[in-house]
Amino acid sequence: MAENKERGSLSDILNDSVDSEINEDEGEEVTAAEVLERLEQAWLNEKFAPELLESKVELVECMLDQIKEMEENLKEAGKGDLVGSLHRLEIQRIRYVISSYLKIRLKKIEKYAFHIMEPSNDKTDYISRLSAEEHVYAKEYCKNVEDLLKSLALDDMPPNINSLDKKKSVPQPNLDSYLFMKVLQPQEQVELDPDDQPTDLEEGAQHLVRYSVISSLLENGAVALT
Amino acid sequence: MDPSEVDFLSEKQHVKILPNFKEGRIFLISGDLGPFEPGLTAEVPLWMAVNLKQRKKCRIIPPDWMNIGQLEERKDEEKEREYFTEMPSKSYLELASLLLKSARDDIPHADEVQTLIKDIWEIRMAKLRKSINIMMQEKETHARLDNLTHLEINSIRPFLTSALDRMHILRCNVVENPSTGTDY
Amino acid sequence: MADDSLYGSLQVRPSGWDYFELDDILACQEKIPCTFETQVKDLGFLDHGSDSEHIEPATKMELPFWLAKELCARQRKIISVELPKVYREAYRQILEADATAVDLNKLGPYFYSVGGKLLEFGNAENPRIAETLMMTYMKRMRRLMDLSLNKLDGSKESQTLLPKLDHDEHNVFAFSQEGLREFEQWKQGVISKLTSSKTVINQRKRKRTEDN
Amino acid sequence: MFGEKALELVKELKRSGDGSLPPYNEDCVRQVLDEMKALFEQNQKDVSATVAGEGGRIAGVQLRHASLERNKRCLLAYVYNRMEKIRDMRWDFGSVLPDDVKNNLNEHELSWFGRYNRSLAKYMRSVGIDLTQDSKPPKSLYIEVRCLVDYGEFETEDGNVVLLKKNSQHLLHRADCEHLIRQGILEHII
Repeated sequence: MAENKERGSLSDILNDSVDSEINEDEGEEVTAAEVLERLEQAWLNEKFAPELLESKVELVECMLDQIKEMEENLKEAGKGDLVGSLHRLEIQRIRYVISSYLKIRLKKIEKYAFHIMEPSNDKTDYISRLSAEEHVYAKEYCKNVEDLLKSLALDDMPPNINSLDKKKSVPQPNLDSYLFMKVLQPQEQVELDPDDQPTDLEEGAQHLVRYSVISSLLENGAVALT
Repeated sequence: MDPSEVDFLSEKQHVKILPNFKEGRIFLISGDLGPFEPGLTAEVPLWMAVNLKQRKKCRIIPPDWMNIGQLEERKDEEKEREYFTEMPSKSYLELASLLLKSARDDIPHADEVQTLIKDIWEIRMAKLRKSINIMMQEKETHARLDNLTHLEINSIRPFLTSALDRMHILRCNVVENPSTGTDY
Repeated sequence: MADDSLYGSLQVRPSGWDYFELDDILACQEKIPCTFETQVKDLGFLDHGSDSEHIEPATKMELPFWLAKELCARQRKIISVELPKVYREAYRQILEADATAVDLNKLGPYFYSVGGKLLEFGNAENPRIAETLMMTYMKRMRRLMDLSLNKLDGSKESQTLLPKLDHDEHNVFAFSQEGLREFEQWKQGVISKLTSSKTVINQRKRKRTEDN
Repeated sequence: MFGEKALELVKELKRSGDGSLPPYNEDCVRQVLDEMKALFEQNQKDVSATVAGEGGRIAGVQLRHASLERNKRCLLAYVYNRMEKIRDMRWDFGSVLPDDVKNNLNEHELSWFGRYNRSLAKYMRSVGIDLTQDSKPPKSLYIEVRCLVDYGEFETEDGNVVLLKKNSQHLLHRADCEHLIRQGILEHII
C-alpha cells in the first residue's frame, strides 16, 4: 500500500486495497466480484448436489485473501465509521458463504467417508475432488471410525467376518435425488427421463429433475442448482 | 435451504436509495458503489440499503413494480392465467417483506401493498399445489417451472423432492418387474 | 411393456448403501411365511411348534426377511416362501379400491420398503405387487401433500390420516412440515434468530423434571 | 430366533431419537458377541463333519451364517449410529461435552471424540476458518441479546469486557455471542 500517499478519508485508503483485477492462470482478467459470484454458485451447487462435487478451494482462498487485505485496512477505520462498518458487514456475508460451503463439504466427506476414500474403477474418483486439507481430514476420519468399529465390534468377531466391506456396505449418495436446476447454457436434446422424448434446455429455464440426469452438465457449468 | 438463506441471497439484488450523507466511491469486494450525495439517488445492494436505513442514513425507494396499480394488475393476471406469470424479480416476496419490515415509511400505501403481495403469493401457492397434483397424477418424472421464484421453490422443495425420491424407488421396482402381458 | 434398453438408467440402487441404517435393519425383521424344503440338523429348538431335535422338511415357520432371503437365495432352496398376507391379492384390491383409507402403519410400518424387498423372491405376482405399491403411494401422496403444505395446527383431517401413514410417508410429511414451520418462522422474521442447541434444550427439560 | 439381542440394541438406539444418547449397552453387546462365537464354533463343527463325509449339514451352516451376518450388521450399525450422534454433538455443543453426556459414552467412544476434535481443529486451522461459527446468515453487525444466567465477565472480539448478569440485555457483536446463545447462556431477541 502506498505509504507516502497523503492519508485521505477511509475510502481513499480502501481504494488501493481492493485488488480489482485478479489474474487467473488462463490470463483472463477476473474481478473479485466475479470470483465471489462463482463461489456463491459453487456453494449452492454443493448444498443441493447429493454427492461431493469438484473442490473450488481456489475461489475460497482468493476470497480469504481479499478479506484479509480489507481487514488490514479496516483496522485504521474508527468503530463508528460508516464505510468501515459496511465493509465489515460485507466481509461477514462472504465469511458466511465460505464457512457454509466448507461445512457442507465436510459433512459430505464425513457421511460418505469410506465411499469417497475407497478407490474403485466403476465409480467417480472422489479423492481427486478433495482439497489438500480435506484429503488429510478424510483419511484421519476414516481411520478414526474404522478403529472405533474394530475396537468395539469387529476385533471381537469370529475371524471370517471381522472386517468391514468398505466397497459395498457403506453409506453412498443417492445419485437419483430430485432437485431444482436452472439452465445457464442452452442444451440440445437432453434426455431428462428414459420414459420421455429428449428435450431442449433453454437458457434461463428451471427444471425439476433427478441429479444423475444433469450431473455432467453441472460439472461443465451448463446448469446450476437452485 | 433455510428461508434465512433464501433471504440472504435476495439481499444481493440492488435497490435505489436516497442517502442523507456524502461519501465518495465505495469499493466493495462485490463491486463498486457511489458516490453518495444527499438527495441524489444511488444503487446499493439490499443488505446495505436496509442497514443504512436502520442507522437512519437513507430513505429507500421502493422498486417501480411495488405500487398498488401494478400489483393489482399482476394479481388479476395471475388469477386468470393457468400457468405462473413471470414475477418482477426471482425474490419479489423477500424484497417486499424486508422493505415492509425495515422501511415501511418509505412505501406509500404500505398496508395495501402488503395485502396485494400476500394475495399474489397465495394464488401462486395454490397454483403450485394444483400443478404438483397433476404432475403426480400423470406420473410425470420431471417438470419445468420457469417462473417460480426462489422462495416458492424453497417452500415446496422438502415435500416434492422427498416424495419424488420415494416414488422413483417404487417406479424402478415396476420397471424391473415388468408384467409379461399375461392376464392376471 | 417398454423394451429394456429404454429403461437402461432406471435401476434400484445397488444394495449395501443403507447397511448402517436402523430403519432398514428393522424393516428386514419383517416376518415372512416359509416352508422348509430340506431337513436342518440340530436347530429344532428354533421351531417352537415342535420338540424334535432337527427342523424337518415341510415345517412351516415365519422367518424374518433377513433369514428367509438367505435361505432361498439362488440355487440353495432350503425353504420356499409365500407372500405375507398384506401383499396378497385380497389386500391389493382393498388398496386399489380406496388407498387413502387404509391404515398402512398397522399393516407393518415399513409397508413400501418391505414390499420392495419381497420382489427379490421372484414371485410370479411381482409385477402386480410393484404396480400396487406405486399406485397406492401416488394416491396417498396427493392427499398427504395438501395436509403437509397447509396449516400447521394439525387439522381434524390430518389427525385421521396421520396415524395411518407408513414409515416413508411419515418421513415425507415430517420433512415438509419442518420446511413449512421454518417458512412460518421466516414470515414473522423470527427465522434469523439464533437458538440454543437441542442438546441444551433436552438437558434443561431433564433438569426441570428432576427438580420437581 | 438368532439375532434377538442384536435387534434389541438397534431398537434401543432408534427409540432414543435425536439429540440424546443412551448409555453404552456393554452387556447386550457382549451377549451378541457371545451368540456370534457360538454360531461360528457350531458351524466349524458342521463344516468339518461335512468334509469328513457326513451329509445334511449344509442347511444348518447357511442358517447360522445368515445369523452371523445379521448380528454383525446390527452391532456395526449400533456403534456407527452412536458415533454419528457423538459427532453431531461436537457441532452442537463445542469440544467439551457436559458430564451427563460423557457418562453415557464408553472409553473407546471418548477416545474417538478426542481424535475427532483434534482432527477437526487441525482442519479448521489449516483453512483458517472456525466452521462451528456462522450457523445463520448475518443480518446486521450487532444483535440484541438477553442473559439467561449469571455468567460473569465476557470479553468481546474487539477487546471490551461486558458483565453478563441474569436478565441483563446487551447489543453485542454477532460473532461474539453465537457460542453463548447455542449453549443457552444468552437469548437472541428479535
